[in-house]
Amino acid sequence: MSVQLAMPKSWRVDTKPHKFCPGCGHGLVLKALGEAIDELGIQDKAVYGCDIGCSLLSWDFFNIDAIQTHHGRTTPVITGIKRANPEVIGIAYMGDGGGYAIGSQHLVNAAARNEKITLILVNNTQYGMTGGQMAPTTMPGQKTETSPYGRDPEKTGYPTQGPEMVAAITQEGAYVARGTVANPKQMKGFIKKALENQINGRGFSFVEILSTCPTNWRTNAEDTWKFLEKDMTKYFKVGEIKVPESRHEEGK
Amino acid sequence: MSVQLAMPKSWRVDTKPHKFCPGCGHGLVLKALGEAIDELGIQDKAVYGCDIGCSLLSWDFFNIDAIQTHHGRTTPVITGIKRANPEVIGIAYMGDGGGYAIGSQHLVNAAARNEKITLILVNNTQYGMTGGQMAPTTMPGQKTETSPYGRDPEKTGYPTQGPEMVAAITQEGAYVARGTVANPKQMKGFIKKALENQINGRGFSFVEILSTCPTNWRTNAEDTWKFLEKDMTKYFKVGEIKVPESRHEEGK
Amino acid sequence: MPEKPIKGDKRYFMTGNEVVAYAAVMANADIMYGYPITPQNEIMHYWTRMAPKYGKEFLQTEDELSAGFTTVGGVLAGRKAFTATAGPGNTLMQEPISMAEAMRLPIVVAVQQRGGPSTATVIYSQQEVTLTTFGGNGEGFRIVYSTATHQELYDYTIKAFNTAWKYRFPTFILGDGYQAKMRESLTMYDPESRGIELVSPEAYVGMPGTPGIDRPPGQYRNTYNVEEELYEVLQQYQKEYDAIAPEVAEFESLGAEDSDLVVVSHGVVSRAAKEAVMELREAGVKVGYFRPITLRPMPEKQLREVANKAKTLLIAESAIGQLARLVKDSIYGCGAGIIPLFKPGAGITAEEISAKIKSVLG
Amino acid sequence: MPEKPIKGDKRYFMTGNEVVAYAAVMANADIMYGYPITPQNEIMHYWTRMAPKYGKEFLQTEDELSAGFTTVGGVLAGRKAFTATAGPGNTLMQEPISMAEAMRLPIVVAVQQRGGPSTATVIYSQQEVTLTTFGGNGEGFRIVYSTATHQELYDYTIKAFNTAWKYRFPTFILGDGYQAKMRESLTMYDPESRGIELVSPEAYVGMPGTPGIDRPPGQYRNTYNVEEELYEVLQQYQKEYDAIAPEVAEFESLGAEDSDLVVVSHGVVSRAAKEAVMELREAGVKVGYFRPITLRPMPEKQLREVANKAKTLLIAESAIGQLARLVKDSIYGCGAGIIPLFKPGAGITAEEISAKIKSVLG
Amino acid sequence: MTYAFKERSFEVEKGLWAIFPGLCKGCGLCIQKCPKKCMSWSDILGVYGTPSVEITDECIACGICQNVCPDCAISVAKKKGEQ
Amino acid sequence: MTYAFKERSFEVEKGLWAIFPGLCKGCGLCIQKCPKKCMSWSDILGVYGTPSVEITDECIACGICQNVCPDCAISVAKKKGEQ
Amino acid sequence: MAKAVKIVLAGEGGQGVQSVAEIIAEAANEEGREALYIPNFGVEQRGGVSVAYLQIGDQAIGSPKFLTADIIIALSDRAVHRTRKYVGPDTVFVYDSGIEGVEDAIPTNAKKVLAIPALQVANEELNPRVFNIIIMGAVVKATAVVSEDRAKDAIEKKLGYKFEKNPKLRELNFKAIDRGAELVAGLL
Amino acid sequence: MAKAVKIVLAGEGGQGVQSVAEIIAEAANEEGREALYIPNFGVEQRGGVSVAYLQIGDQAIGSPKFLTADIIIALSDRAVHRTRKYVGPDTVFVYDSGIEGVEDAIPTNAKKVLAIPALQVANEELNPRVFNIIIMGAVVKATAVVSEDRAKDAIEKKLGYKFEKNPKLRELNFKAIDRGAELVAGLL
Ligand SMILES: Cc1ncc(C[n+]2csc(CCOP(=O)(O)OP(=O)(O)O)c2C)c(N)n1
Ligand SMILES: Cc1ncc(C[n+]2csc(CCOP(=O)(O)OP(=O)(O)O)c2C)c(N)n1
Ligand code: SF4
Ligand code: SF4
Ligand code: SF4
Ligand code: SF4
Ligand code: SF4
Ligand code: SF4
Ligand SMILES: [Mg+2]
Ligand SMILES: [Mg+2]
Repeated sequence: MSVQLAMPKSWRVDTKPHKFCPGCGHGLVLKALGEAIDELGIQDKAVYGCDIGCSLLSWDFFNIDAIQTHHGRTTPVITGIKRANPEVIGIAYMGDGGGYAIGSQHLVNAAARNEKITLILVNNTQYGMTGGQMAPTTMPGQKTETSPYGRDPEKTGYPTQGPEMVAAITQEGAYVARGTVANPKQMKGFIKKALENQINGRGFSFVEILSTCPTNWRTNAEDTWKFLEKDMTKYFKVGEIKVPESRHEEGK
Repeated sequence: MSVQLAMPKSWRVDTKPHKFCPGCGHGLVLKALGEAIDELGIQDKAVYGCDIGCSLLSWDFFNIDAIQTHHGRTTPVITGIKRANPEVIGIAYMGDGGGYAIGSQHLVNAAARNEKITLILVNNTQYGMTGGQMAPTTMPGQKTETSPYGRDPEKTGYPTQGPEMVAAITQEGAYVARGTVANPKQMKGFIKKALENQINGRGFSFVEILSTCPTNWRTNAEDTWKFLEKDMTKYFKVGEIKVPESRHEEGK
Repeated sequence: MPEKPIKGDKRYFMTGNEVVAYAAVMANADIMYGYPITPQNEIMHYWTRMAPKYGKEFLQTEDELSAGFTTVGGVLAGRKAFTATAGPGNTLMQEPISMAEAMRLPIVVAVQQRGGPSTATVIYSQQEVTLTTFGGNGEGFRIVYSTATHQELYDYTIKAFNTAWKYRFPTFILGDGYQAKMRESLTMYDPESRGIELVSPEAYVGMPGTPGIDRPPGQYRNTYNVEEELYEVLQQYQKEYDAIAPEVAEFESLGAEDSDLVVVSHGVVSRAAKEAVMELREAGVKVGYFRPITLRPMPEKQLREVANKAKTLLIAESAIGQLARLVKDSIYGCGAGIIPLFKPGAGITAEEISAKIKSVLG
Repeated sequence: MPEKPIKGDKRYFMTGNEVVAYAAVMANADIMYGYPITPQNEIMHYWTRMAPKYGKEFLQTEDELSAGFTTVGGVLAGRKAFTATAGPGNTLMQEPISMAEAMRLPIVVAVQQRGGPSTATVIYSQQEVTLTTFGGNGEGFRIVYSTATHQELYDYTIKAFNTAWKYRFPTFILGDGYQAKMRESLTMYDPESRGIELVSPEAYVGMPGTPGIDRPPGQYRNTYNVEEELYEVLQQYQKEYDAIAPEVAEFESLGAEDSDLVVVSHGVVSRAAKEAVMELREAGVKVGYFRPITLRPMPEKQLREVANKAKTLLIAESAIGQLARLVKDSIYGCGAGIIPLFKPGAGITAEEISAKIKSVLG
Repeated sequence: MTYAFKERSFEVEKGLWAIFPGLCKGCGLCIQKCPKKCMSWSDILGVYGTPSVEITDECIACGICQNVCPDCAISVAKKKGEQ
Repeated sequence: MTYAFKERSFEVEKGLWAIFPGLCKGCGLCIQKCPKKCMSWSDILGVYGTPSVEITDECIACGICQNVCPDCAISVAKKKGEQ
Repeated sequence: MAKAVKIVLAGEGGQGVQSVAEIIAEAANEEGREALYIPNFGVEQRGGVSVAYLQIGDQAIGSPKFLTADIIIALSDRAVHRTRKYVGPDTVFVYDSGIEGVEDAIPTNAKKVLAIPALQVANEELNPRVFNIIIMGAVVKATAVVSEDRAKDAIEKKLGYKFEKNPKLRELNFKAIDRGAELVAGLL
Repeated sequence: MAKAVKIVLAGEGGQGVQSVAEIIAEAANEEGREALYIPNFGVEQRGGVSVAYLQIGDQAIGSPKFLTADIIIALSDRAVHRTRKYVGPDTVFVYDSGIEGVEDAIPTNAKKVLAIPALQVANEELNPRVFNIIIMGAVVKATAVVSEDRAKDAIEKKLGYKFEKNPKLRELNFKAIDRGAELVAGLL
C-alpha cells in the first residue's frame, strides 16, 4: 500500500504548488472543479476562462485549454467561445467583484439569454487581488480597505444575493446553486451538476461558492473557518436554488 | 366653462409638441411622471436624467433641472448627483436597452446598494432610437431588425424579467412595480409611490412601464394597443412586486 | 457547404453597411457579435438576414464590452469573428481590443465613425482616428484601413480578415456615417475567383486531443508579474510590427511627386480632396493628392518622400488634427509646411478644399 | 466646518497615493467615487479613512464606467468630485470622460499609470499618455498634469481642482505606479495659507427656486441633431481651449537654451533625465533638459524655442513614442532631430539616459 | 409665443371636449380607446400634416381619450354635477 | 522534474497518511478540521518556509484533512476493509 | 471633367422624399451612370425634416454632401427653411406652391425659383398617394439625370408587384411622372 | 553632486524586508536626508519574492528604481536569483550564509560578496522574530545611510508601544541592531 498525490487528474502538476495564498479557498474550489472534470471525463472538451482577480492565478492551473481574460469579462469571452464552437464545455471562473460588480451586466444577460455555459463564482466577501476592498458581497459591519469602519448597510446596502438574482431571471433549463468550501463534497456535487447541465445542452449553469481569503480577512485558520461557516452563512444560504426541472415562477 | 391644455404643470410647454413619434408611449409615461411630480409638489427638488435611447428626446421636456446622459448611464449619473446632494429627488429615466442591457450592472448594483433614487424604465420590447433591434425584452417570435426571423428563445432566451430581478436583490425599503401605459391611472400611482419612497428616504424605487413603439412595431393604432395589452402582458405581469413594508424573502 | 451570395463579378447599388455585411460573408467570416449603434446598425441587420442562409452565426450582446470580448472568444475558438461599432461604442470597445492587442488576437472590427466627443451626433466624422489607431492603454499594435468608397469597403473588409489572421494584429475597417448610409455603385466578386486566397483561421482553444496527454494545453494570459517580462514582450511585438509595416502600409497618390502643394486626407474626405485636386490640375494648377489608406501603420516612406519634395501639405480632415498628428509623427524632419483644414464632425466638400488651396497658393 | 488635516507647512514621508488623498482633502474636494485598481487603490483607502473626520463622502461603484459617471453626477450637483484609476480602468473611464469633455464638466481624475496594453502589469508605465490626453471619441479638450515628485503630486492635485472649475475642462493628475507606491518626503501645507484661493464649485442642477417659475431650468445635453450644430460647439471649444492654453501650460527646463542635445521627458522619467543631465553638465557636457508638466495643452511655445535651437532632442519615455507624438505635433517644422529612448512599461534610470546621451554625442 | 396652441372645442351634453391640432400627431390611439366610438379623423391637419381628430355628440366626456393621448392634445372638461 | 514532490508518510492503524511538504503552505486549515485533533505543526518546513503539518497515531484516516487542504498537500489512504 | 448634378430633396416625414431620391438614383445606376444618394439621419429626427442628397454624373462622385445644389425641391415650410443654405447663384429652387407663410424664407439668391402646384395636382387630379411620384417627375425633367422612360422602368421595378395586382396603379404612377415633368417643363 | 546610496533588500514574504526598508527610510528622513523607498509589487506576488528598493542621499532622488545597487541583501535562494541583476563592479552583495544550493547563483562580478549568518544568530543567540532587525543593523552599518542610534530611534518610534509593555523587547531589538552591524563590520 502506498500513497499517491491526491490531486485531480486534470490539474497541471508542473504548475504546483499553485499561486494562491496559504489557506485560500480558490484552491479548494479548483480541486472540486478538477475532480468534477475528471469524473465527467471532459478534460479534452473543457475550455477554462479565468477572470482578473485572484482567479487569474489559475490561468495555467489545469491541463485544459485556458484563457485569462479581463476583470469581469470572463463571461463574454467564454460565451463567445461557446457560441463559435458549441462542442466545447465552457467554464467561466471569477470572483464576486468580477461577477457581481464590474461584470454583472454580463452575468445577468448571459443568464437571461440562457447561454449554455457554466459559471463558477467565488464569493470571498471582498476584492482579494487588489488587497481587500469592499465587494458587493461584503458583510454588514465587515471592515475592508474601503469600508474601514465597517460596511454600513444604510449607506451601501446589504450583500448581493447573486444566485437568487440569477434564479429570478433565468427560465427553465438553468441550474443555480450556492456551495461552500466548508463542504467540499456538496460543492463538487453542485459543480458537477452545473457542468452536466451544460453537457446536456439545457442552459445556463451558475454556482456561487462561499470561500476563504485569510490574507485579506487577516484571520488565522480558526477564524477563517469561523467567518466562513458562521458569519457568511447568515447572509448566504447554501443549497440548490434552481434545478433544471423546476420552472421559473416569478413574473409569469 | 372653458377648456385648458391638459398638460402637467411641470411640463415645459415651449418644447411641445414633444419629439416622440405619433403614438409613442414615452409621452404617456412622462405625462404620468409630470402629474406625479405636480401632485407631490417636487418640481423644485426633482432632478431628471434621461438616457440615450428615445428617452433622450426628453432632455428639455420638463421645467425641471435635467441632464441627458449616455446610453445606459443615467443610473450612475443620478446616483452621483443624489450622493453629492441628498436634498434632490433623483429620477433616472431610460429604455429597456439602457436599463437591462448596457446599463444592467448599474441597475442591479444601485438596487443592491439601495440607492435612494427613482428609476423609471420604459419597456417597448426593442431598441427604439436605433431603429428597432432586439432588446432583452423582445418577445419570443417577435421580429426585429436583429431577429428578422423572430426571436428564438432557444438561441437568445426569454424576455428579461426586470422588476422580478430587481426585487430579488433589493432588501427592505425598496419599491418595485410594473405598470403599463394602457392603464395611465395605475401607472401614475406606481410612479408616485416610487417617488414617495425616495422622498421618505426609504430606498431604491424602480418602476418598469410597458409602453408602445408604433414606429418600430410597424403597427397602426389598433395593433399597437393589441400588442401592448394582449401580447406583452403574456410575459410581463403588471402590478406591484415589492413594497417597502414587505421584507426580502429570498436568500435570507 | 452553403452557397455564397456573390458568384461572378457584379455591379451593385447599395449602402455601405450592406456592403460590409456582404464582404464579411464573402471573406468566410463565421460569426458576428454586436451591439446596435448608429450608423453601423445595418451591418448587423444585413448579416442577420443572410446568416441562416449561409450558415453564419450572430449574437447580439448586452453592450460593446461584451461584443468585443465575445469576438475575442470567437477568435480564440478558431473562428473568423468580427464586430462593428461607432462613437461611444468604439470608446468602450477599446477594453476588449486592448486584450486582443496584448495577445495578438486577429479580431476584425468595422468602425463607422460618428460625431464626438460623447454621444454628439449619429451622423458622421473622422474623430475616431486616434481612438481606432491608438485607443486603450497600449501602443496601437493594430492595423487600420481607412476606406473612401463602397468598392473599398468591400475590398478592404475582405482584406481585413486576411490581414488579421496572417499577422495576428487586431484589424479595423474605418468607415464613417456617410459611407455607412449612402448608396453608390460597386462591383462585388468572389475573392477566390480573383485569386485572393482566404487565410484560414486556427483555434487557440478547443483543439482535438486531451491537453497534457496528447498535446500541451493552449493557455494564454495577458498579465505579467514584473516589468521586464512585459518590456520583452512589447519589444518583440514592436519588432514584428515594424517588420510587417512596409508590407501592410497602403496609400493612394496623385501628382504628389511634382507639386508644391499636396492635399493629405483620408477616408471619405479624400474623395473631395481628389475631386478638388483633379479639377485644379485640369485647370493647370500644380497640386497633388496623397492619401494614406492604412492609418496604422502609416505609409511612412511614401509620405516622407512627398513631404520632402512639397513645400506645403494641406491636411484636410473632419476632426481636429487627428490625421495631422499621425502625419507629423511620420514626417517629422521633412521640409513641408502644414496647413490645416479641420472640420470636426462635419463633412468637407471639394469646393471647400479647392477654395482653401487657392487661398494658400494666393 | 470640520477641521483640516494639514495646518501649517509640514514635512511628511509617505506614499504618493496617500499624498493625493491628502491633497484632495486640502483642495476641499467633497466626494470621491471610485473603483479599486492597482496601483491607485490607496488613494481610496486613505480617503475613506479620512472621510468621516473631515465631512467627506465616498462611494465605491460597480465599475469604472459608474465611477466616472457618478463623478460627473457629483460635479453636476455642484460638488468638487473626483475619481482615480489606472490601466484598463482608465480605458473604461474614457466613456464618462468623453461626456465630461463634451459638456465641459470639471471632473478631476487621478491616473496612476500601469503597464499596458490590457491587464499587463500593475506596476508602472507611461503608456496612458495618449489615452489620458486624447482618449475617447473626441478631441482631447482636457488638461493633463504629469507629475514627477510627491511634492508635485500634492501641488498639482490641489491645482487640478482649481483648473477644472476655473476653465471647465476635465482635468487629470497623471502619475504612475512608482509614484503611487513609493515613499519620499514632501511638504504639505494649507493652500489658503499660501494665498492659493480655492475656486468654488457651482451647481448645474438642484439650484434653489422652481425651474420655469423662479428661474429657467438647468438642462444639459451632449447630443446634437445635425452636423452643423456640433461643428459650431467644437469650434467654440477649440477657440476657448487655444485661448487658455498658454496660461495653463507648464514646463520645467534646465540648460535647454544653450545645449545641442536636450533630453525631453515627462513624469517620473524626468527625474532620471534631470539627474543624468545635471551630472553631465557638472562634468562639463553641454546637455539640456526639458520637461512638459502639462501634456495637454503642451507648452508649445517653449518647446518650439528649444527645438529651434537644439540639434537633437532625446525623448525618453516608458512607452513607445506616446510623448514623442505629442512633442512632434508641437514642434513640427523645427530643426531638431529626434532620438528615441523608449521603454514601454519599464522604468528608465539616470544611468541609461546618461549612456544614451554619451552614445549620441559620440 | 410658440406655445399658444389653438384649440377646437366641442360642447357635448356632458361637458366640453377640445382638440389642439398643434399638438395632435394623428396617432389614433384615442380613437381606439373611445368607449362610445364617437371619434374620427378630421380635415384639420395636426402638427405633422396628418389629420387630427374630432368627435360627435355621442361623446360622454369620460376623458379616456385625454388620458391616452401621449401628446396632451385633447382636453375634456366634465360639466358640473357630471362627476 | 519540478513536480516530483517528496512525501512524508505515516502509517496509522486505519491507513496511510502522507504530507508533501513541497506543497504545504502552512495555512493550518487541516489542523482545525481534524476530528481527532491529532494534527500539529512539524519542524519540516513547507514550500514557503513555514512549518508543515504532521499527525499522531490517533489519526483515523478519515480523510477530512485531505479534503480541506487547498493545496493537495495531504493524501490519506484508508486500509482495505476500513471503508 | 463634367461635374455631377447635385440635388436636394426635402420634406416632412411622410412625404416620401427618400424613396424618390432612391428610385432616381437606382434608375441612374441602371443606366450605367454614377449615382450617390445619402439621406440625412439624426437623433432627433422623429418628426424632423427629411432631406435627401443626390448626385448623378458620369464619373465617380466626390464628397457625399455638398455646399451648393443644382436643384432643390422643398415640400414643406420647414423644408424651405432647412434647405435655403444649399442655394447658390446656379441653383434652381423648387417648392410646392401650396406651402403657406414662407414668403420671407424663399431664397433670393437662386438662379431660378419655381413654385409648382404638385400637392394640388396630386389631391385634385390624381391621388394624394402619388404626390412624391409627381415630385419625381419634376426632378427628372428638371435635371435630366435620367430619361423619363428610365424613371418609369425604375418605378416598375420597385412597385411592379403591386401593379400586377392592380394595373390602374401603374397608369396612375406613370401619369404622375408625366404631370410632374409638365409642371416644371414650362418653367425652366 | 554626491550620489545617493542604492540599496536592494530581498527575501521571502514573511521575512520582513519591506519593514526594514521602510524603517531605514524613515530614519533617514527624520535625519533630514532625502530617502526614496519603493517596494516591488506585482500580480502574482502571492508567494513571490519581496524586493525593496531604497535610496538615501542628500539631494532629491532621481529615478525610483536603478540598474545597479551599491548594496544588495538577499535572504533566500529565490532572492539571490532575483537580485543578481542589480550587481555591478561597485556592488556589495550580502546574503545569509544559511541559504543552501545557491553556490552557482552568487554573483561573481560584485565588488564584494559577504555571507553573514544572520539567520543563525537570530535563531541561536537572539530570537527568530528579530531576524529582520539583524538585517537592518547590517544594512545600516554597511551603508552608513543613518547612524545606528538613529536606527534605534526609528525602531523605538515604530515599536515603542510594545517596548513599554515589555522592555525586554527593546533590549532584544537593539541587540539585534548591534549584532547585525557586527556581522558586517568585520567584513567590509
Ligand atoms: C477594468 C478593471 N478595473 C479594475 C481592475 C482591478 N482589479 C483587479 S482584480 C480586482 C478585484 C478582484 O476581486 P474579485 O473579483 O472578488 O476576485 P478575488 O480576487 O476576490 O478572488 C480588481 C478591482 C482591473 N484589473 N480592471
Ligand atoms: C455606448 C453606446 N452604445 C450604443 C449606442 C446606440 N444606442 C443609442 S439608443 C440605443 C438603444 C435604445 O433602446 P432603449 O434603451 O430600449 O430605448 P428606446 O429607444 O427603445 O426608448 C442604442 C443601442 C450608444 N448611444 N452608446
Ligand atoms: S488574496 Fe485572498 S483570495 Fe487572493 S489568493 Fe490570497 S487568500 Fe486567496
Ligand atoms: S421610435 Fe418608438 S420609442 Fe422612439 S419615439 Fe418613436 S415610437 Fe417612441
Ligand atoms: S371623452 Fe370619452 S366619449 Fe368623449 S371622445 Fe373622449 S373617449 Fe370618447
Ligand atoms: S391620441 Fe392625441 S395625438 Fe394621437 S390622434 Fe389622438 S389626439 Fe392626436
Ligand atoms: S485523516 Fe482524519 S483523523 Fe487523520 S489527520 Fe486527517 S482529519 Fe485527522
Ligand atoms: S491544509 Fe494543506 S497547506 Fe494547509 S497546513 Fe494543512 S497540509 Fe498544509
Ligand atoms: Mg472576491
Ligand atoms: Mg426600448
